[in-house]
Amino acid sequence: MSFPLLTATAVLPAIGAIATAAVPAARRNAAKSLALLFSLATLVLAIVVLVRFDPDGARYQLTESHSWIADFGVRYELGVDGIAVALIALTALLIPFIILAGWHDADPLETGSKRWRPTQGFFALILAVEAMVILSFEATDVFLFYIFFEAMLIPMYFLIGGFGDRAHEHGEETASTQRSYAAVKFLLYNLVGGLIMLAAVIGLYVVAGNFSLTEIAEARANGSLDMATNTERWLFLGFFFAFAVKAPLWPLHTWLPNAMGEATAPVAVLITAVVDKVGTFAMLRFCLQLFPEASKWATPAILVLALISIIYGALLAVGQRDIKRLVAYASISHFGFIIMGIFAMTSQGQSGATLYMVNHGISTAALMLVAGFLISRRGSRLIADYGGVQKVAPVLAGTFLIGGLATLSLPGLAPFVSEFLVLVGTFARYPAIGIIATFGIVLAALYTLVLYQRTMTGPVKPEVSAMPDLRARELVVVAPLIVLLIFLGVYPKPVTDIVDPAVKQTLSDVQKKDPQPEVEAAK
Amino acid sequence: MNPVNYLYLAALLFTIGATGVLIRRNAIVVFMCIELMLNACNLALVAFSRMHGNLDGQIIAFFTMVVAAAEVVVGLAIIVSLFRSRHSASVDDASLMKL
Amino acid sequence: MSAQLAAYSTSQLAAYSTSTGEAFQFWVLGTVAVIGALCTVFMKRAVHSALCLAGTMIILAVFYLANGAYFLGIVQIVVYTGAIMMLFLFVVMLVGVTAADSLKETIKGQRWLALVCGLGFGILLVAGIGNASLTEFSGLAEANAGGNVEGLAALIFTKYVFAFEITGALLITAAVGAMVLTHRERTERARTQRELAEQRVREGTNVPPLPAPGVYARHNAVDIAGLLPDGTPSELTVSKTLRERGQIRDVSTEALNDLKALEQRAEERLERTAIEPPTFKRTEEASK
Amino acid sequence: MENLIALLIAAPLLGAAVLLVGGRRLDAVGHWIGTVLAAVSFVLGLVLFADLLGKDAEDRTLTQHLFSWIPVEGFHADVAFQLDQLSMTFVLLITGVGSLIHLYSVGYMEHDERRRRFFGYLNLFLAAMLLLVLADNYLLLYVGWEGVGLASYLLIGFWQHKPSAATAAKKAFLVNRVGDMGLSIAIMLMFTTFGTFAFGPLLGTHEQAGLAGDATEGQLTAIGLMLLLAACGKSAQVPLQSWLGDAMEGPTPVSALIHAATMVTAGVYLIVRSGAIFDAAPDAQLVVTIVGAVTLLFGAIVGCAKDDIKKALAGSTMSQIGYMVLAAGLGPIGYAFAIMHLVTHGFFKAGLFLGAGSVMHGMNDEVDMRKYGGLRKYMPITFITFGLGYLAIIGFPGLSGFFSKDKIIEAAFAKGGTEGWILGGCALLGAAITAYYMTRVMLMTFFGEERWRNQPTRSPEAPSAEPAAEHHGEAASDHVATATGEPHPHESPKVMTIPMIVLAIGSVFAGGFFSIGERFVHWLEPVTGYEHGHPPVSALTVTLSTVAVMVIGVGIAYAQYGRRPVPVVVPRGSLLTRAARRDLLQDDFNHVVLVRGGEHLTRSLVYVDHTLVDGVVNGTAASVGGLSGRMRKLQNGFARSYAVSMFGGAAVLIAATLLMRAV
Repeated sequence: MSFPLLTATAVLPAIGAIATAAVPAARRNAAKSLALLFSLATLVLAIVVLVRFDPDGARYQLTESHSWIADFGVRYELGVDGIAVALIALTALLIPFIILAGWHDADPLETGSKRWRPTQGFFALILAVEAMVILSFEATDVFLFYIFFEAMLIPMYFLIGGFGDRAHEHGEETASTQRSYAAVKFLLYNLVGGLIMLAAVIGLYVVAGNFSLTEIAEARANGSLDMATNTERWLFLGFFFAFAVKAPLWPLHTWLPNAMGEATAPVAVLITAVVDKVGTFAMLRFCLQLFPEASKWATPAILVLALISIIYGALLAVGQRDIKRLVAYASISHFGFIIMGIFAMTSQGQSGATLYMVNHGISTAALMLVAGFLISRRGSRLIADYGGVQKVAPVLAGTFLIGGLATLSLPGLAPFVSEFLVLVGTFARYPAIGIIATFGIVLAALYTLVLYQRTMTGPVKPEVSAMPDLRARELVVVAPLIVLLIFLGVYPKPVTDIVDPAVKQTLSDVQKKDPQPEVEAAK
Repeated sequence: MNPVNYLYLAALLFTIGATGVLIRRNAIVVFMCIELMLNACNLALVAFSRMHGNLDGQIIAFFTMVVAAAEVVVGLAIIVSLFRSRHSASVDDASLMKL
Repeated sequence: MSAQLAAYSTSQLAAYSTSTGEAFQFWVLGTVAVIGALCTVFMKRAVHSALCLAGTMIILAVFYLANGAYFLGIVQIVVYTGAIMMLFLFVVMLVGVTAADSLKETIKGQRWLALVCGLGFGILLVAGIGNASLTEFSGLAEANAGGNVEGLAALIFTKYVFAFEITGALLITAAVGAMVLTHRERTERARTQRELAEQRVREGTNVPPLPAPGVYARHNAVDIAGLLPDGTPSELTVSKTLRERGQIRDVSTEALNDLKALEQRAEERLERTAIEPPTFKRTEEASK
Repeated sequence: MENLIALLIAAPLLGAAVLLVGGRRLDAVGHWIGTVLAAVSFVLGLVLFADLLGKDAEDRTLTQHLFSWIPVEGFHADVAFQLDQLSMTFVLLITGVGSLIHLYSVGYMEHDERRRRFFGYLNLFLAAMLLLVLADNYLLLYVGWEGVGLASYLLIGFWQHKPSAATAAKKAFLVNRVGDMGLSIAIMLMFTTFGTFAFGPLLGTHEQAGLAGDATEGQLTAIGLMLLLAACGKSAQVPLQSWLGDAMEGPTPVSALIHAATMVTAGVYLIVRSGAIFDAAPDAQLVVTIVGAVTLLFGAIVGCAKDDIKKALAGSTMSQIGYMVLAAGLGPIGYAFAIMHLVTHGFFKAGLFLGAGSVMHGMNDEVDMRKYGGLRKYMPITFITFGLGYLAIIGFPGLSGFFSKDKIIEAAFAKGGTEGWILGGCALLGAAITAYYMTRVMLMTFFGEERWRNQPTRSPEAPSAEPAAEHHGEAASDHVATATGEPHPHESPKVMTIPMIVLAIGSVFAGGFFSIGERFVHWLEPVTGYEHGHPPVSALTVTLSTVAVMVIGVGIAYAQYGRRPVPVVVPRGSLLTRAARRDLLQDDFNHVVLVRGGEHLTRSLVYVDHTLVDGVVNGTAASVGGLSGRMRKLQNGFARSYAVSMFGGAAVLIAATLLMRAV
């Protein structure tokens, strides 16, 4: 029994959460450093996982398996394939930046405000989310996965509802009411999805007799377990619904703008860059592996929904007046791309989708965190309240621009690679959808540049004339992300090498082959 | 006579006790009714032990008594402190569960 | 006693159906037990309930003995009836009698619901026992062969030893808990007489000291309310406990009638035409 | 030797990185760093050029494979470069003109506090442009393609405090994005059709033909049209030309380098590079020629009506690129001349822009030609260089433009059939109009009476407050105050005039040098292929008629602007004039259809999202809330009533068990 690396990776932040929460209120700065320390340690462990993982080895590696609820065949089974490894690395990488960016977000408000802000609670919750997300990436037991998939809602709920932007244009009262509305909305949407999934999980147990992903997928593959077509479809829908809410896919997306708009920027990043990834990841791992036939059956509908998400999200982003909501709708558009790539059922599409999850995490983090810095300076989320920032805070503007360019997936930055792969992958099988989706890149340019023009350029608004440029801490947060964006844009090979074999296996589960180029075929 | 009657008697007593719990407002009386229910159970257990011809039933009954004793001690203590704070032993007064 | 009981029952207990003696005992005592239970529920005063319950318990003790649970029977009498019920009585004394004793229902529909549920529950239980196949009674003959207490002991200290230990821990905890609960830390300084007086003045209710009992009544017993000038008794003059127990003796009417008689005699002596004085009735106010 | 190719790109890239990350401490030397690095890559270009000349024509192709960029199952893109004659030509043009304009900018941007940043952007542009022309596959080309788009976005919007500049920059990027869409779709088509998008296997080398031949004509036509769409975006061809005029908001050196000499010609490069595809798809080629013809007339007409000197030149750029696209659409008979015209145009148009910049420099940044006049004696060098550029562009016999343009017209006729006649006719007409508007510019600027006397240039409401930052680095508003008052025209400093002189020399002799013995054609032949076109009429006739229409155009212009004085206030003008002033209403169309429509669409969608999509869910939530509100009445808080329900529950449980046992 070797050292349980995966468990350690997930448990470490959990311990960190408890330790941080235990710090007395007087020493809140100590709590911050402690949380940061733990997140960094987790990052180290994640890197160890990354190193120990052998792309050409077995499908699931570093596996752990212990009996848990023997009566129902629920096991504590962990294991990672390339996709999971990549996402774990992303999560572990982002959390320290999120903590660092939110360094002052949970400080007690200045006197006169009624709200109580438990500083160490903020960081403890973030670490708790990290632990659960990592576990749900690692779990290869459906029931185990379900538990963490649901459990991560609780800390998220408190993060959204409990901590808003320091100052708010409408004053503290309305802010808190809107916040709680957003938090409840987030919770309800995801809980409903989760309940439906629970039904499907139970159904799966009834059909398959156990919860082990590997065993069931095995049985599905070699035909020893065959489901009735309708059963399989219903179960698939049950799973997919939950993931589509989390992802989020049109028309189940409306919780995201509220949540991201009301939460502080770091929490918003946590939502869209880390937590939502679980949804798309689960589509790839559970929907496709457990229900290959049903997945193929549902593909056209899902592709259309994804397409709608892409265009719709982009159009709404253009129409927004609130910086954070704009980013939220942009994310909806990007998730459309990811889902499209997954269900295009081509290796380019799925590799692209996985790569997209990583890149989108980084790029959104960069953009959103800088936006957060901007908002914290002016105390307003309305685009109209800014203008000419570029002149007073050039570095801030520059980083903001780079984040924006990454969002519109400029070649040379990481998101371009993934987006193009997704488009090519989709186009290869569904040309019409691929072409329509390409309009998304024009719209992306539109909302990004409009945002940049309205906030950063033009004559300097008096309110922003005294705005300070990025501070050291903030630069420490942004610079590495930007470096990473550029590096992965120029040299994505490290990621693709890890991801590719896993994707190949997933495709073989679905028994799909890439369409061959016509001319080659002719020769 | 069939010893099963003991069980019927136990059931009857238990029901009476339960009803009492529901009807009475005086916490002490409610408590007594609970004791009554416990005793009914004990009777049933004893009858069972006779039925199966081993002493396990009696053991359980014995434990029940011990637990009942402990429960009474704590419960009465609670009642007393309740009475101190609200000058009444009515269970309805402690209606803080109301939304 | 337990010896001959043992002799008596070891012969009988193995049997499928019991001796007529036990049957007789069952029917008589069983009835009494049920009545006692009912009284426990429906008696107005907590004290009476407690006594009825004690009775029921003793009867149950007898039943235990009859079922061959000698040890339990004794324990029932000693521990339950002896210790626990006494504890109850103490608390009743401590708490005193309160308005909670009245059987008047305050929650709408509660009583009916309770009765329906109770009846349904009882019927279901009985039905359950009825259709369970409980014909075969093996009896405790061999189980009690080595003596009931020894048998129990053997079980308790071997098979159930952990449970036994835990219950021991439980008892200690309970004792400590009871002490913690009932022990009252005086949080604020007791208020001096001056402060009390000032509070009375501030609130403006009975600024002077409460009236003494027995005033205008030619009585000086504490349980007799003093009369107000119009002859009605004033509850204020009697101590709170008596008031709550409703143990106020009301003497207003006979007091006034005495006065009337006195005046009549005076009239006769002075040969005056008798003016009909109004006869006093007990006012509702006085009745309670 | 191959390894130098990467350095070619690396030098300016390094410059960009250093200058943009370096921060204020580099302000003092930043511009020199930028210029030197540009020069370095020019020198490297020369070295490689010499190396190529050393080889014999067939294997004048260097390739360098750096690393595998996107290795995914069934999809491989490498970072690899290919330097052949075509690329080489561009490399020299880009780095050469680029270095000159760097030098010019040193003087031009002297007083701008953000000069370091400006040079950083310029270097970034050079790097991206070199990547574009050196890439050995379409995906890498795409990177350069968008890279130059980014650079032009940054440079057009360099004076971001001006809303007009920011808007123009955004517009340019968006319109280009539409083109990029075409390019990406084209790449996808190539991938699905051929399974690769690398030049070598796709377009073939002189050893073995590429896959392109094996595809059906339909597939190739589709690819070709998508490529054309991309070219239209980048090269400002109809219908995606609207951004070029506004792009003049940028500093003049930018207009000279990016929006005249190099970037806007990328479209031509793309088409010529993809020749193998177009040759096999005649329909696509036809469309290309049509686009070219339409644009060359469109641009020319717009150029006639503009009073803003830079916008007039922008119109002319459009039209000249129209010529190139037209030539590129003609296939092997035109490719070489397209590139040749591209090079010569690079010289003289850059020279003209620099001249314009120098004029504005001397005229308090006035751009309205109606407020110029008689400047020749105040700024002689500018006058001479500008004049030479003028002669070159109108195709004065013996100068660069003459050779290249004449060849294109010839080739257009040579296409044969009615198409040939139509295209040739358009090309001729374009030549005439070119002569007309360029003469107009020349006369209005350097001849006639001095209209700038005793009147403030720059009326405060003048839209483009461009060089505010240029000289003071402050907001436009306070600049206007200083700018009012009579200007004092003066010659620009050496650092600005020297590049102009060099370019003038180029624009005089380049054409002739290339054409002697068809040097240029033979140089390019291995890459683009060449066949001699035979016009229905003799080449001499074509040449003569070209000269004739040129003279006519000049004559009309002289009659209008040379003889009678030019009114300072803008005359109402004919309907066509007014339309041309507004870019032939193309912008208005965009605004009404796309902008307005888009706004309405988004606004309504936001409403829908909030009411419908969100409303449904909230509605259900509300109803649930109401129900629970009613249910909470059961919770009256009395322990006993809870106990009742619990008791009832127990009863139900018993009943259930009994029933279970019964059945």
